[in-house]
Amino acid sequence: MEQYIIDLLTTGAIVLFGTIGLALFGIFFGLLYKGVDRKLSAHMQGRIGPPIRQPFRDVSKLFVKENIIPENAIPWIFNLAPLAGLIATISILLYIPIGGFEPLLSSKGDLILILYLLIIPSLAMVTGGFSSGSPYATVGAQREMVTMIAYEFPLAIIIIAIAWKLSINLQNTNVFALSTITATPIWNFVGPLGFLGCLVLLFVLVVVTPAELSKIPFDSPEAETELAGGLLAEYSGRNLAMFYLTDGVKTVVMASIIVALFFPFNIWRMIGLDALPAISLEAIPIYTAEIIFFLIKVLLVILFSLTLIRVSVARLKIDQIVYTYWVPLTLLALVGLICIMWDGWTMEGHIINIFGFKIQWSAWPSMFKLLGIP
Amino acid sequence: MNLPTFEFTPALVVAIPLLGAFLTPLVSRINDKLRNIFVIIIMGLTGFFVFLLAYDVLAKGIKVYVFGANTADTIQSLENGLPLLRILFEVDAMSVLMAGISVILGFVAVIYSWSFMKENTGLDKYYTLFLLMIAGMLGMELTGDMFNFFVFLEITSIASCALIAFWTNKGKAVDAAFKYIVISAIGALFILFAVALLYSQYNALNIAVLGSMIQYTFLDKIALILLIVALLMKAGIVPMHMWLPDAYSRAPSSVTVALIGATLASLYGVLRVCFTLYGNSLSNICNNLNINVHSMLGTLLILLAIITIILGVIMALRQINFKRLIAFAAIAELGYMFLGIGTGLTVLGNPELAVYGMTALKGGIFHIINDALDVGLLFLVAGAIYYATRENSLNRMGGLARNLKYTTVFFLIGLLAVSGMPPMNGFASKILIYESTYQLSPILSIIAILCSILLLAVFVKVFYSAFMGPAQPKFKDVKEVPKSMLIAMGIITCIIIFIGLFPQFVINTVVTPAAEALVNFGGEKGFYINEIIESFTLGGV
Amino acid sequence: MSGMSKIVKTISSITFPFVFIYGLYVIAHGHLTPGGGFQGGAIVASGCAMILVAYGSVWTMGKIKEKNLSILESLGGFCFILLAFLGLGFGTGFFNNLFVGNEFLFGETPKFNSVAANFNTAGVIPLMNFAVGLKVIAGLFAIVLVMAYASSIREDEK
Amino acid sequence: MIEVIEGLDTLYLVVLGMLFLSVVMAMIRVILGPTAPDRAVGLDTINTIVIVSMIIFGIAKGSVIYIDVAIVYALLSFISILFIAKYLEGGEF
Amino acid sequence: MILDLDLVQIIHIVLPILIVVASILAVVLKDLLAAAIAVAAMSLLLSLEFYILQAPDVAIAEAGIGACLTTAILIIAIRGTKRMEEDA
Amino acid sequence: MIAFVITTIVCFITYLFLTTGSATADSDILGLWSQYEIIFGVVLSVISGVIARTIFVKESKRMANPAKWFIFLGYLVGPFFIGMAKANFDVAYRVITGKINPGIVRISPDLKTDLGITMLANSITLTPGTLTVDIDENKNDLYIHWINVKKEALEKKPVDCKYICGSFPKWIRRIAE
Amino acid sequence: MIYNIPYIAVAALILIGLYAVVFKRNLIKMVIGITLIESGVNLFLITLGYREGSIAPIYTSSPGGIMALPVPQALTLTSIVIGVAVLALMLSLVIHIYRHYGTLDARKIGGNEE
Amino acid sequence: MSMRNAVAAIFFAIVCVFFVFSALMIHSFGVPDATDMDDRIIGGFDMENNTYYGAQNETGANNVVTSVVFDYRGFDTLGEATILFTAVAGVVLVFRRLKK
Amino acid sequence: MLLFIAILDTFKLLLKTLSTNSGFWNPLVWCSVIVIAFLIVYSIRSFGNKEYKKDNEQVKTFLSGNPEYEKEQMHVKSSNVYWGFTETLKWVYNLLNKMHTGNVSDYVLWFVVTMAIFFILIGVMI
Amino acid sequence: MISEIFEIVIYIFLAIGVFFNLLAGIGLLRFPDVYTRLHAGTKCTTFGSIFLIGSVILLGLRMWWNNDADGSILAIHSIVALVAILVTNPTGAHALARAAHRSGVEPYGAVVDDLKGTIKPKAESKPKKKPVKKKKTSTKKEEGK
Repeated sequence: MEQYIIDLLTTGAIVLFGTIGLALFGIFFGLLYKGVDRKLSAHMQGRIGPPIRQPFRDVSKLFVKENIIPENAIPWIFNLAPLAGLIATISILLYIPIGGFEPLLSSKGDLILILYLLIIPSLAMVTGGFSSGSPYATVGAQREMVTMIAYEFPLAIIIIAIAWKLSINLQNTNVFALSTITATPIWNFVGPLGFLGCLVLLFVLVVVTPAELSKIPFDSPEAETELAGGLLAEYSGRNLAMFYLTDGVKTVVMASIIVALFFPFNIWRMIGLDALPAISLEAIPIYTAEIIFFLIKVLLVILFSLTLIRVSVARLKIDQIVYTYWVPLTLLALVGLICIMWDGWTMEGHIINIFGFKIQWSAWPSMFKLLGIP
Repeated sequence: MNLPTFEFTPALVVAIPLLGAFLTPLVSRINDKLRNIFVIIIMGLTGFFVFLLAYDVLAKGIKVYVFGANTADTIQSLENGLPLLRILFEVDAMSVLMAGISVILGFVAVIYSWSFMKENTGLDKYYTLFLLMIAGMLGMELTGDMFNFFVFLEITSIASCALIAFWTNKGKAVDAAFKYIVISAIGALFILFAVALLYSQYNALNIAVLGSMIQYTFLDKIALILLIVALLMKAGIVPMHMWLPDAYSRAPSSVTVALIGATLASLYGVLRVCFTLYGNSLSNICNNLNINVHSMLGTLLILLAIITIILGVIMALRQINFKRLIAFAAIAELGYMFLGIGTGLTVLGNPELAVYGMTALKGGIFHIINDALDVGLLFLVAGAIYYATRENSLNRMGGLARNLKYTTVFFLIGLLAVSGMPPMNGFASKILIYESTYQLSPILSIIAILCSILLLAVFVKVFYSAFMGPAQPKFKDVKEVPKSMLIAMGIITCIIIFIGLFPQFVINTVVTPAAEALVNFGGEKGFYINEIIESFTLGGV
Repeated sequence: MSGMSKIVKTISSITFPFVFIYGLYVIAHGHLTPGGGFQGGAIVASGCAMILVAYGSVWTMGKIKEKNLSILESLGGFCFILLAFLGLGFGTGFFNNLFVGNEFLFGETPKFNSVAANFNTAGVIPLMNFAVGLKVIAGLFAIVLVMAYASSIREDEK
Repeated sequence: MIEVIEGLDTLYLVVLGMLFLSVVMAMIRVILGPTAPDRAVGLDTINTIVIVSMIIFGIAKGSVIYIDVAIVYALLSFISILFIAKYLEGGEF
Repeated sequence: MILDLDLVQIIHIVLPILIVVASILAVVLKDLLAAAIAVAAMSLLLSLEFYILQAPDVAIAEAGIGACLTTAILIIAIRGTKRMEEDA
Repeated sequence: MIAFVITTIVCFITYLFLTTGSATADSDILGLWSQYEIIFGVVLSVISGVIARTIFVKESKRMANPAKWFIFLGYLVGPFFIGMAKANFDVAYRVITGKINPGIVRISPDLKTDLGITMLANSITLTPGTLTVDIDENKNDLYIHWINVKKEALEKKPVDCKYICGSFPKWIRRIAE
Repeated sequence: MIYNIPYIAVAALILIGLYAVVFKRNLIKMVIGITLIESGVNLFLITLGYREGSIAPIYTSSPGGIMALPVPQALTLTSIVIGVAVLALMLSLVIHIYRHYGTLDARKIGGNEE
Repeated sequence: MSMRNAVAAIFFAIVCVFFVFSALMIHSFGVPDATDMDDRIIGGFDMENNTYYGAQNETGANNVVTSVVFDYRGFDTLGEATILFTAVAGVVLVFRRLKK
Repeated sequence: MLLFIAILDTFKLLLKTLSTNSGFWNPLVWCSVIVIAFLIVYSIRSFGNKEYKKDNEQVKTFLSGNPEYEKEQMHVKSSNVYWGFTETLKWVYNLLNKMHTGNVSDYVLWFVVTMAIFFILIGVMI
Repeated sequence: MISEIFEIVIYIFLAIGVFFNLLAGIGLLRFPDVYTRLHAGTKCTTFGSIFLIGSVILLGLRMWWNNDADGSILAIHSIVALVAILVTNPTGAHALARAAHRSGVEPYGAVVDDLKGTIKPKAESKPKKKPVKKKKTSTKKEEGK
C-alpha cells in the first residue's frame, strides 16, 4: 500500500515538474527552430533572412498589442480556442521520448493517443476560425479541416503499419507504446522488402508533416491570410501569440515523432552500453550528448520535411490537397504497408495474408473450392 | 445484502414498465402533470431494479428466473435432462449491460419529453407507447427464449413505429414510420421463421438448450442466416440501413433517443445468436469444420462493418438536416461496434489471436455503451435546437451559441465524445478497437481511424453552422431551453464524462464480465445448463 | 347517413347478442374446448364490427367512444398482469398458476386422460382468459372503430 | 364413438372430397370473376361449403368439439361479406 | 381405413395448392378490393388447413382474426385510400 | 329494463343450448348442465344483456310472445321449407339447362315492421328463382331479381306479391305484426 | 417427396409475399404481401406440430390417440394476434400517407432527401 | 427501373432456391424429428415415480393448448396482449385529433 | 481502517490505466497534465495586453473594403462547408444518392440481396 | 330397425347435400352474371348444407338416444351452426346483390329493371385532398472557396 502511494506521488511529481519543464522546453525550442527554419530557407533562396531570435520578438510584439474581439465572434470560444491548442500540444510532449530517453508518461498513453492529440491543435485553430464569424476565417478553417482529413489517412497507415510489424516480431508487447517503438527500432526486424516499405513510409510521413503544420504547399507566403493562415484573420494580440506558440511547439512535436518512429537511435546504444546509466554526476555527459543528438536529429527532420519542401514546392488547391493525399500518397503508403506485410508473410509460414486478412488455413479450402481451385 | 426482492428482479424489470403502461391511460384521465410524474417514477423504479439486478448479476454471476414455475420441478427437470417447458429469463452480464443502457436512455428521454412534448396532443398514448417500448427492449435483452425474444422485438418495433409517426401532420414522419414498420415486420417474420426451423429440429425454444444442441446442419445454417440478416437489418447495418436515417430524423427527438436503444437491442440479438445460440464451437477450438462458420460469419460482419463506417461517415458529411446527419453518424458508430464484434467472432477460435479477439469484443461492447450515450446526447441537442428555433435544416441556423449557452456546451462534449477525442468516452472504446483489429488486418484499423476523424469533421461542420457565426436576426428572441431538457442532457453528459475519465473502471466492472459471459455462454456442451442448476442451488430462488 | 340496408341492420341486431354470448362462451370455455381469450375476444370484436358496418361508424361512435374502449383495454391488461403478479405476491413466482389444486374457484384438477369437461378446473387460467378476452374485445374493436371512423370522417388538419 | 354406423367416417371423408370439388369450382370463380362482386360471390360460396366441410371433417375424425369452429365460421364469414358489400355499395363506413 | 388415409392425403395436397393459388391471386390482381377478397379466401382456406392439421384453437383464431377482421381492416383502408393499383 | 330482461333471457337460453351435456358426476342440473355452468351462464348473460339490449330490442317487444315463436317454427318447417326445396330444384334445372330470363321487379308486400320485411326478404332470397336486391327504406318495397320473369306479372307495375312470394306475407304478418 | 407439399406451400407463400413487397409499388399490395408472409410462417408452425393420424391436443371429448404438438399451436396463436396488430398499424399509416401525398405509389412518396 | 428488376429477380431466385431446398430438407410431413418437450407437456405416466405428469395434471386444463398459452408460456401471452395494446395505442395515436 | 482500505481499493480501481493488449491510455493523468499546462499557459497569456477593444471600427468584419453583407449571408451555408472535399468525392456521392431511393421496396430488396449473398457464402461454401 | 332407417336417411341426406353443393359450384361457373350466380351460390349451398348438417344432427340424435352425452353436444352445436347459416346466408346474398347493383353491375339480359334509375350510382371516388407538393430544397451551389 505504501508502495502504491509512493507510485502515486511519483507520478504526481513527474506530471507536475515534467509539464512545467517540457512546456518551457517546447516553447523555447519551438520558437528557436522556427527562427532556424526561416534563416535556413532564406539562405537557400539566397536571402539573408531575419535573425534567429526573430520569432521571440514576434511573440513579444504580439503580447503588447491589444486584443480585438469581432462583433460576429462568440467570445468565450474565441478566447478559449488558442489556449486549448497550446495546452494540448504541450501535453503531447509528455508522451514522446525527448532527448532519447523514455517518455515521461511512457505507460499512460500510446501512439494512437498522440495521433489524436495532434488533432486537437488543428481543431482548436479550426474552432477559433469558425468562431470568429468572418467569411474569410470560415473558408480558411474549413480548408484546414479538409486538409486534416486528407493527411490523417496516410498518417494512420504509417502508424498502424509500424505497430503491426512490431507485433509480428514482438509477441505480447505493447507495440503501440512509444517506449517499445524507441527501444526496438523498426529497422531491426525488416527484410529487404520491409526495408523498402519502411523507406516509403518514411517518405510519406515527411510529406505529411508540412500539412500537419499548415506550411507550404498548403499555405502561400503571399496570401497567408487567405489560405492556411486565413482562419486566424480575426485574431490579434495575445490570442494570436498563443497560436504562434502552438505552431512552434507543434513543429517540435512532429519532428520528435518522426525521430521516435524512424530514428530512435541513441548514443548509449552506439557506444555499446547495455542500458542508460542512472542519473548521477558521471552520467551527465551521456545525457547531454543524448539531448544534443536529439536536437540535431530534430533539426535535420525539420530541415528535410519543412524547409526543403517549403522552398521547392508551390502551393496546392484545396481539392488538389484531398486528391494528393488520398490518391497518390495513400497508394504509396499502402504500397509500403503491403511491402511490410509481405515481408511478414515470408516469415510466418502458417498464416496467410491476402489484403492483410490473417485467417487460419482451415477456413480457406472451401473458399478455394468455390473458386475451382482443388 | 440479501434483500428479499432480489430473486424477483428479472421479472419485475419487465413487469413494472408494462404495468405502468397499462396504468398510464387511467392515470392520465386525472391530471397531466400527475401522469408525467407517474411515468418518471415508473422509469425510475425500473432503473432501480435494473441496477439492483446488475449488482446481483455482476456479483454472483448468471441469474435465472423461471416464469410460473414451481422451482423444484424445474431443477429436477434440468437435472434429469428433461426438456425445459417454461420461459426463462437468463440474465448475464451482457444482458444487464444492455438493459442498463436502455433504461438510462429511456429515463433521460422521459425527463426530456416533459417540456419537449408539452404542446402536443395525444400525450397519454405517447407515454404509454414509450413505456411499452422500454419494456420491449428490456424484455428482448433479458429473455432466454427465442420466441419470447421475437414477441418483445415486435412490441418494441410496433411501439417505436407508432412513436415515429407521432407528428402525423408531417407526411415525412408517417412515411418513415411506414418504412420502419415494413422493415421490422419482415425482419421479425423471418426471425420467427428461423425460430420455427430450429424448433423443427430440436423441439426446444430456450436459447441455452438450443445452443447446446446445435449441429450445424443445412437447416441450422439457413436459420442462422435468417436470424442474422434480419437482426442486422433491424440494427441498421449497411446496405440495409436506409430506414434508419428516415426514422431517426423524422421522429421526435425524445423518441429517437429511445430508438437508439431499440436498435442496440437488435444488435444484442445478433450477439446472442452469434455467440450463444451458435456458440458451442467457439470454445472447443478447431475441433471440426464448425469453426469455419464463425470465421466466415465474422469476416462477413467485418466487411459489412467497414462498409457501414465508410458509408455512414461519407453520407453524414453531406447532410444538411441536423437529425439526419446525426443518424448517419450513428450508422457509422454502429459500424465500429460491428467491427469489434466481428473481429472477435473471427478471431476467437484462433488460439494465437484469441487475446486480440477478446480485446476487440470488449471494445465493441464498450462502444455500445458509448455510442448510445453520445448519439443520444447529440439527438437531445438537436431536439433542443428544434424546440428553441423550430428549425431542422443546418442551412438556416447560425449563431445559436449566444442564445443557447448550456446547449452549446453539451453539444461540444457530445462532439468530442462521438468523434472519439481523448478525454471522452468514445476514445476509450475506439482505442480498444484500433489496437486489436490491426492484428487481423491493418487496413481495418486504418479505415477506422480515418473515419473517426471524418466524423470529427462532420460534427465540426455542425458546430460551425448551428452554433457559430454572426447573430441571426431571426433568432433574436430565442431563449435557453427549459430546465427538464437541460437536466436530461446534463445527466447524459455526466455519465459520458465519468466513463471518459474512468474507462478501465467501467471495463473491469461491466464490459469484461459481459464479454466473458458472451464467450463462455455457449461453452462446452451443457456448460450453461450446469450454470443454471448451480444458480438455482446456490442463489436460492 | 351511413350504414347498410334495413334488412342487414335488422339481421345484424338480431345476430349480435348471439355472437356476443357465443364469444363469451368461447372465452369461458377456453380451458375445455378450443378457444380462449383471444379467440372469443376476436369473435365478439367481429360481432361489434358487424354492428359497425351495418349501422355506420358515426352511429357506433355515438354509442361508444374509443376513449372508453382504451380504458377497458387498459383494465383488461391490468387485470391480466395483476393475475400474473398474484403468484409473485403469494411468494411463488410470476405467472404461477396458484389456484390449481385448491378447493377455491376453479380449483379442481381433472384426472389424467379424463375426457369429461369439468368447468371448475384449471386454476387461474379461466380468469386470465377473461382478462385477455376483455382486452382483445376492446382492442380489436377499438382498432376497427377508429380506422373506420377516421377513414369516413376527415378532419381538417391543416 | 362414431362407430354406431359401420364405415360412416370413410363415407364422410368421401363427402368431404366432393365438397372440395365444389370449393375448387368456387375458387375458379374467384379467379375468373370479371368484377369484384363475382369474386365476392365465390368467396361467399366457399364460406358456406367450408363451414359444412368443417363439421363433416369433425365427425369423420370423431371429435365433437370441432364443431365450435364451424359455428364461429358461420357467424363470422357473414361479417367479411358485409364489409365487402359495404365497400361496393359506396359511401363511408 | 386405407381409403381414409388417402383422402386425407389428397386434402393435404389440394388445400395447400388452393392456398397458394389464392395468395398468387392476391398479389397479381390490380383491383385491390379483389386482392382483399383473395386474401380473405386465402385466410379462409388457411383456417381450414389449420383445422385439418388438428389445430382447432388456431383455426378459430384465424377465422376470427385472419378471415374477418383482417378483411375488414383491409377494406376500410382501401376505402380510405383508393381502389385501383396505379399502372407503371 | 324489459329490453334488458328479454336480451338476457335469450342469451341465457343460447348459453344453455351451447353448454348442453356439460354435466359431471358430482354436479348436475337435469342431467344436462353442471352448476358452475349455470352460474357462469347467468353472469355472462347479464353482461351480454347489458351490452346488447339497445341493439337487440328495437321498437317493439312483440316477438317476446312465445306463441309467435311456434308459428315461426311452423312457418319454417311448412311453407318455407317447401318453397326452398322448390327453389333449389328450379335452380338445378336452370343450372343444367341454362335457360334464364332474368329481370328486376318491384313488389310492395305491405309489411310495416322491420322484422317483418327482413323476414320476408330473406325468405324470398331462399325461395324459387328470386333474390332480394334492394329495399325502399320508406315504403318498405322490395326490389327482386327474378330469374325467370313471367310475362303476365309485368302488367301491373308494382308486381303482385303472389307471383313471387306466394303465401309468405300472410304468415309473416301473423308472426311479426 | 409428395408429403412435403405443405412445406413447399409454406415456401411459396413466403416467397410470394416477399415478391409482393419487393416488386409491387402499391403500398397496400406490400401490406398484403406481409400478411402473406405471416400466413406462411403460421402455416409452417402448424405443419411442424402435426403428427400423422393425431388428434387435436384437447382432452375434452377426445376419441383418444396420439396428440398433435401443442406448443407450435400456442406460438401460432401469438403470431396471429401479432400479425393483425402489425397489419392495423400499417394500414392506418397507409391511410395517412395517402392523405398527405395523394398517391399510394411507393416511388412517389418520400423520395430522396438531401 | 427494369435494370433494378432484373437484378432483383436474380437475387430473388437465389433466395427462392434456398427456401425450396430447405423446405425439402425438413423432416417429412407429419413425422416430427423430436417431440420430447411437447410430449412432456401433453402428459403421460411416469414409471419410476409412479405418477402422472403433463398439462392436465399440472395446470388442470383439459385444453393443452390453453395450458401452454396461459401457463407454460404465459409470459408470451402477456407479450402478445401487450402487442395488441400497443397496436391499439398506435392506431389511436395516429388518428388522434391534432390541436389547431 | 477497513473503510480506508476499501476506499483506497476503489480508488485504485478508479485510477487504473486502460490497457489494451497493445497500448495504454490513462485519462486522469492526461487531465492533470492539462490542468497544469493550463495554469502555465494561462500565466504566460496573462503577460499579454489585457485590454479589449470594443465598439470600434476594428470590431466590424472587414471584407477587403467591400460593404458588409446581411447577417444571414455572412454565415457560410452548411451545404457549402467542405466544398473541396465533396467536390473531390463527387462520383461517390452520385453513386450513394442513387442508392438511397427512399423506396420501401428497395429497402427490402437490399435485405433480399444480403440474404442471398449470405446464403451463398455460408450455406453453400461452408 | 331404427338404426337401419337412420342409416338410410343419413345416406340420402348426404347424397342430396353433396348433390346440391356440387350444383352450386357448377352454377357458379355456368351462370352469366352476378345476380344469377348469387342464386346458385346462395340457395344451393344453403339447401345442401341443411341436408349435410341434418345428417350430422340425425347422427347426434341417434348417439344421444344411445345415452352418449357427446351426441347431445353434436346435435345441438350442429343445429346452432345450421341456424347461423340460415340466418346469415340470405342476408349476405342480399347485401352482395344490392352492392353489386349500386356499384353499377347491370343484370345480364334483363327483361325488366325496375330498380334502374331509382338510385343514382354514387361516385366511386371521394374528394381527394390535394396532394402535398414536395418542397424542393434549392441546392444552389455557392462555391465555398
